Amino acid sequence: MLAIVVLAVPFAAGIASAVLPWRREIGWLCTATIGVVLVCGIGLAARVVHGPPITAFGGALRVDALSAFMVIVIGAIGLLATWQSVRYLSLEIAAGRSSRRHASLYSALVQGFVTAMLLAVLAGNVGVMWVAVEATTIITTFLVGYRQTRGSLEASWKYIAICSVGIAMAFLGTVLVYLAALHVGHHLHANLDWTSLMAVSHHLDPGVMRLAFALLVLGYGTKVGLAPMHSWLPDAHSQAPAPVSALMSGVLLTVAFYALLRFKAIADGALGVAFPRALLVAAGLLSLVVAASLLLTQRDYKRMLAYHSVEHMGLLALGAAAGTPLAIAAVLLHILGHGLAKGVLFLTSGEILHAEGTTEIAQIKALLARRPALGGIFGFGLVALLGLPPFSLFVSELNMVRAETQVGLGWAAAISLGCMAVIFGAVMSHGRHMLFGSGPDGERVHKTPGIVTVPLIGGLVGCAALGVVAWPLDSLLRAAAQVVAL
Amino acid sequence: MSGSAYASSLELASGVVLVCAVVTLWRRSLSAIVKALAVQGVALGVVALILGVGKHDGVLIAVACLVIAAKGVVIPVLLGRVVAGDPASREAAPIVNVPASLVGAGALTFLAYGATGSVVALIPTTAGRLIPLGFATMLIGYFAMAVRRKAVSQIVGLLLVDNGIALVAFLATAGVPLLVELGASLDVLLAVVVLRVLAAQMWSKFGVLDLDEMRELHD
Amino acid sequence: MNGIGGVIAAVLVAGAQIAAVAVGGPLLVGVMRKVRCHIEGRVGPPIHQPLRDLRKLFSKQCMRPDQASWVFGVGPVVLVATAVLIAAISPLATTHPPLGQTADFFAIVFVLLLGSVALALAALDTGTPFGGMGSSRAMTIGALAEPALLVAILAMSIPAHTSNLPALVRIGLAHPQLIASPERFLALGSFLVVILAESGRLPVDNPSTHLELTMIHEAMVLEYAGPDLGLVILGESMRLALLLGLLVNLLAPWGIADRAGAAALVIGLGALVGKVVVAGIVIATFEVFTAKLRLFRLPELLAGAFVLAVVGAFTALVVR
Amino acid sequence: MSNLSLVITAIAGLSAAIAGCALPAKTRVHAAVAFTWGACIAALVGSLTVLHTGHAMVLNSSRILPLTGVTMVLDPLGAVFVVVTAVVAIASTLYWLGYASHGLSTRTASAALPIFVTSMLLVPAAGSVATFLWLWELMALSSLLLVLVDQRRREETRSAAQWYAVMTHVGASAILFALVMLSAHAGNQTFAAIRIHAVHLPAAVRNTAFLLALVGFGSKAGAVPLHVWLPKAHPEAPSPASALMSGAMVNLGIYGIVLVGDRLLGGGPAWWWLTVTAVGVVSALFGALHAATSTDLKRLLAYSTADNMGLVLIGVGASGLFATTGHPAIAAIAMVSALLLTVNHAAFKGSLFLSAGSVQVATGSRDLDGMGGLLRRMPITGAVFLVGGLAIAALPPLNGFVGEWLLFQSLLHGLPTSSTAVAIAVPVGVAALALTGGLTAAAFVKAIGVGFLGRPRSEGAATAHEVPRTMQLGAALLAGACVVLGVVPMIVLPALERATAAAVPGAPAHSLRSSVELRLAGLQGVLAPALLAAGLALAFIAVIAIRRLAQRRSHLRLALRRAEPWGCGRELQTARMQYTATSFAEPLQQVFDDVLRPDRDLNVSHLAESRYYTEKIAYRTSIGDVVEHNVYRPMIGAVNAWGQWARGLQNGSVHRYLAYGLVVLVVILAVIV
Repeated sequence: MLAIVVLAVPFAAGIASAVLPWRREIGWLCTATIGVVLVCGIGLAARVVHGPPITAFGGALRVDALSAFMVIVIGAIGLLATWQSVRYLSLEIAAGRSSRRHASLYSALVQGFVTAMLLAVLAGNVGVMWVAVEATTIITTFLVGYRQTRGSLEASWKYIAICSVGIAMAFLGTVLVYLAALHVGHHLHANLDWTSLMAVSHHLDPGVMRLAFALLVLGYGTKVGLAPMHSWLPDAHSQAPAPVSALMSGVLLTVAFYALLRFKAIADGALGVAFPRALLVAAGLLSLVVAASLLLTQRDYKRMLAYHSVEHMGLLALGAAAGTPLAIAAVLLHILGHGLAKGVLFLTSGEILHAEGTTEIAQIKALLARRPALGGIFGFGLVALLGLPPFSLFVSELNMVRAETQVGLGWAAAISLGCMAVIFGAVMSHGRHMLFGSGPDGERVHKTPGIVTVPLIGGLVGCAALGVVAWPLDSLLRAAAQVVAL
Repeated sequence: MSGSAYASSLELASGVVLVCAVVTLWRRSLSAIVKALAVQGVALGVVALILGVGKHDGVLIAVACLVIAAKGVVIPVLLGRVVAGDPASREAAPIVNVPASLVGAGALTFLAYGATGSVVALIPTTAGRLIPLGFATMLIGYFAMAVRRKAVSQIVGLLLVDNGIALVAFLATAGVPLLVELGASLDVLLAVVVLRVLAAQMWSKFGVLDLDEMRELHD
Repeated sequence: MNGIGGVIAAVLVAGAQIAAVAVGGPLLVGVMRKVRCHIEGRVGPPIHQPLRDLRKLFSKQCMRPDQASWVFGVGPVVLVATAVLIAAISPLATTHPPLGQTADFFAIVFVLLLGSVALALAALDTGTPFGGMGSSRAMTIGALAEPALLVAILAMSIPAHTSNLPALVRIGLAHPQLIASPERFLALGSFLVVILAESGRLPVDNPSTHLELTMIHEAMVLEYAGPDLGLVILGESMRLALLLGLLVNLLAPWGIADRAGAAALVIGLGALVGKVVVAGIVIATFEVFTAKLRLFRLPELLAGAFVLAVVGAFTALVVR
Repeated sequence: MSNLSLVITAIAGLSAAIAGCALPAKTRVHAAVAFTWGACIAALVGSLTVLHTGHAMVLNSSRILPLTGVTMVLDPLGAVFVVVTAVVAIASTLYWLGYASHGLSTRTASAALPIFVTSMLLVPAAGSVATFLWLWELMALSSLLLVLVDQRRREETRSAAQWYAVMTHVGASAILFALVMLSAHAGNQTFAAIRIHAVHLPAAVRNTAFLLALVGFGSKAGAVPLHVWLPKAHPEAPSPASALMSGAMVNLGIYGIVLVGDRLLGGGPAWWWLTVTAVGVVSALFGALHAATSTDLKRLLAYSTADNMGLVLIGVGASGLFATTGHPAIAAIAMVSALLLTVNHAAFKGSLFLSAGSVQVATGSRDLDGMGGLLRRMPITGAVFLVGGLAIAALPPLNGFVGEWLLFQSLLHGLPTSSTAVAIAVPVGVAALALTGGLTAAAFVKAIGVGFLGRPRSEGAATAHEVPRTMQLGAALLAGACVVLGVVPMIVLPALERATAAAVPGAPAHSLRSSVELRLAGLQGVLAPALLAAGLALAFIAVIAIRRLAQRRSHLRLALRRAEPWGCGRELQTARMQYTATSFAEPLQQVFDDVLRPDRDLNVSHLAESRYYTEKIAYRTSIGDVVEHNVYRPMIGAVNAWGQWARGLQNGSVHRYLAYGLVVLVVILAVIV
């Protein structure tokens, strides 16, 4: 029952905000719906942690520990994003850059985006999951191009072009998996349900599965932003409005990664561990190296955050390659921690863009001196992202490296630590140029309204709490890890 | 339909799909490319129809008609209107010249045959033997997207990829479950609509349809 | 040595040694000046002239630079105090000096270093260019001489398995072949060069010059007058006498009192004075025939001493 | 053993941090200091009981730190470092009370300092890989925040903070990978399990783990190739923070090396310890040389930290060397000397940095060439700096001497050995010890003489006046510790022996029977610091008595006369005529020219009319850090060049992006076929 509520509420809100012209109350309504989604997610997780998975609509929707965790991730970062988009929209309307009708389209699309992601996560059927992920691509294309500037148009074209091709690969992979499932012997009731595929995974034809998994990694890898297919990510995330890029970077990448995890479980059964691990390690390391190289001479702080996502997705791929329960638990914790930190950072960068008017790192001076609240949140956000305690990313990165070394991927862990050190240096120097220094004397210190800073500080405190207190999430993480671990 | 006629008609239709893909690479003028796309859509629908009739699967026949309607008629018409609006409707200087791209297409077809060896081995029927054709169409479509400058030709490339995958889907598993099939084709349709809208905006707002000039976002 | 008797004896021995060094130091300087003058064909002042200078200086008025702090006054006192302490505990006249077990060679070297650091600080306190110049050069030479000194101590301590000075002398006395061994000569050679550097004798620094460019030790004590200057001169001469006494006892420990008793002590003192005078004469004649090295040629000299000590240490290692 | 003290330390530290950032400006610092003292005292009590009883204190909790839980094990080795950190922290926070009004009272600073202190108190007590690394990185982050306190005013602070952050992170990653490698083979990640499984680890893993740990912890301890951040970060940090960093944080680098080298891996082949000794020798010489020639007071102190840590590394290396060549007794003495050197260093470096901070507050600058005559104007701070300076120069009555003597004895008595490695290592070690001692003496005579004596060379020095009482008290507390440790080191040695027994495998429990003197067990090395100090005092009083007697007996009875010092006959003596720090160090710079490589630029501007008449001659010389110039700059250049090239990857053309995907797809298909 809860599963249906989780889907229905944002969908209804989407319809409502599409129909009615946009007002602040509608904005807060949308934020409330995502709050409901988060609460339902926690409820689902509480029920599913120890009990059997819940199914609805005759197996079309299936909620196990992993999908409940993802609902929580979507809910948490969605709440942050929709809370900020109310302010974003009112500022855009005030500045005359978009009309009320345009704003209602925006909030409708955001609700649709969240619904699609929830559907992808809750779908029991692998095909439906693919359809949902493709739907998110189409919806976000309009959101990326929302600002109607030349840059956002170019970004949305590249986004839709590269992602559609990638997703098509994933569809071909799904078809081949279906084909292999059909030819397992009993043709009758083979379908694209994840549970049935898992049950029969040991008998799937290895040749076809190897081709299928390769296409799936390449396909869903595009949506995750893994290396060879990552080029759309910096353009899309830097041109999209801040709340949208927070949602995309924080959650959409990890939803696609969730899909990859589901298929990895099947592939491990069919092909054994070697092939999937090799593929994921290759993709992970390539992403890390590309992210590290391109962060060095970055000049735009939104693109810097986007490349940071590529790095973190590379780390997730490495963690998933290890595959042990500890690795998957660390990957999941990293997903939540990264989502929160990246969401907060993108929202803050939106505020900085609004306040300073430019995304050039070089033109922003002494942010801490001139806007202490924004600078402080941006600074601590970067600290969280770079994997320093007390934030949860440190704990998850440490345990991922531990799991990788236990499984024999020590060399890959070493290369990842090297890339992270280079990235630490690069981001440190960019952060230094933006944050430190003394502003031109005489300029009064700008105050940031509480309505903006409260959720951001809340997000950072949540990320720190996740890194320190083990109580609520530990059991959920271990249960979710058991679902896909080796 | 008798066995051999069924097989030969299936081969003919699949062959037409692949040939149309090669034609889009070969011809420079956009209107010709859109026509080839239409032909390919129809051929794909015919393949689905033959399979549906062969297996007496009513759902598949319905899907086939839907495919013919959407990919054969609606999408080419949409693209045609965009092409009409653009005076220089020729692929002036493609990044890779025509002979080189044809050689590339040949290589990709050869690679498709090699890669899908295990799949063909799994399905002994004639449909199984034709799967590499779908795979090749997909690769050629991808190649077309990567080398053509014009926005329309990129949309065509994407559609080639989708047609190739749909062909593989029909041949291998006689169509995926209905719900997924509907979702997939709806998504493809929406993707094309979005691309068309974007192309129109680019054309109206910035007067450029050559994607290589859109290089403002770089590091 | 039981209780009170022991303490009294120890105090007596310490007093004797301190008195010998306090009086012997200036006399030794007088003898060396006499030898120089004799070789240069001059008559020169009587041997006890330095003692008479000291008596004159102690009765003069004491002067201090206007900006100097208390460190200026404390410098000379620390210099003399360190010399007195070492004179009390080191094996000059007897191989069982009071508090003998604490007389570690390493400790003695560092107590001497304390004295020269105090003097350098006092020189900087005067606020004149000469003070800075003198202390800068003195500290540079001190820093460069340190490795040679410590490795020399290492070389001498390895065969004896201890760095305690009385024990070294006792073992030298008991096993003459230890003294005749090459590492002892190499070590004492570098020790001699370090002594010349520390006490400011000729190849390193000309004690009788007032030329800004060349003087090192003299520049530090330029501002002292009256009793302070007296203390400085006394301290310098005591340090020279002490170091030569240690050198001589390590090289030729004959005659040093090995067992308790007033007679042995007197013989020990006599032997000490004799040997130190001989050493003084040798050094004085050597000084007449050498010229002062330029300041930046000194590192080569001290590096040579260091190499001597290292070769000594390695021979001590290899031979054992 | 009740692990209450660890819990109290953590809670008190946390509440200090909360008080620091929550309370209003007036009471913020006082509350934070009070809570921090609570944490320090709790840690002190806990570690002293551990040292007294010899049993480790254990605390496990799975509710903190997800996925791994927290394990705290405070053993005697860790307890020594906790005690040192606690004492330095108490003195620095006392100093902070007075210093707060000079710029260390912002919210982040008064929250970061308590966290920094608490994390340093708990790092030696960490018992598992995750806990250790969590606390280690928290320490690094909080110290970074402290370095950044006055980043608004000076560009050097910002670049120093960046150097510090990047190098600390690289070091931490090396430590992380080393500990993870050890724990991966050992199953679970507690140090106890690692120690059990370490024996049958393959040699390659052990060697890589040790070298990585040496890199990571060496960079924290300021070992030379990795020391570059130290002379940049310590001077820029506010004084209580730099005292804590130099007095306590660098010690944890040493603790790390001993932890991984001895406790976890249980000793290793001789070349391990030879590397440690070699790094120690190079660090000692390099640090002492740069200390002797630098003119910035705090930079001088930072370099001398690297030098002292080099000496400690020589001690640790020697102890490991002797342990492998079969001399456990001497190895124990070498380890005790290393620990004693660390404790001594914490005492005198802490007091030196605090008094240097007071000087910076009073005169407004750190440049020695602008100071002078401060002893008369700031008597107590001057006296404290004098005591600290003499202690670090290892002069007898103070604690520096005892540590160096013990190290010298352990090197001496380890000598007649079969292995040639030891035979070469020991004389080189002694030579380094000696040259470092000489150079440090020269450096601190310069610092004290030029800084505190003579005439004031700048307006700031002339108008300097004594700093508030709490600042003097904080610095004096540590200077007092120097004197006590110097005269009566016996109070510390039993604790160090117990720590050594825990660290060095096979070390005898009582390596030195210490009553009044230090008598080395089984050897003839004896030192009686108390007697030496008494003798010195006695001689000092005797000489003064004789001088006064001679003065009274002389018939003139003239009072002390203050007069103009002699300036070759010039009437007016100005402060500019004095030697400055640069000129004081010029002979040393001349002698060690090729190591220091000072960059000198001389430009002569001629008159427009004719080249033969010079208008102005400008000469500027500065000593850069040779390692930074030849090693780090080229590396940074290469990384930036790679960054520039990589920008081509993302040149904006959608065709190129699609081509990436196509090529990878083709490659994968080819591979699968």
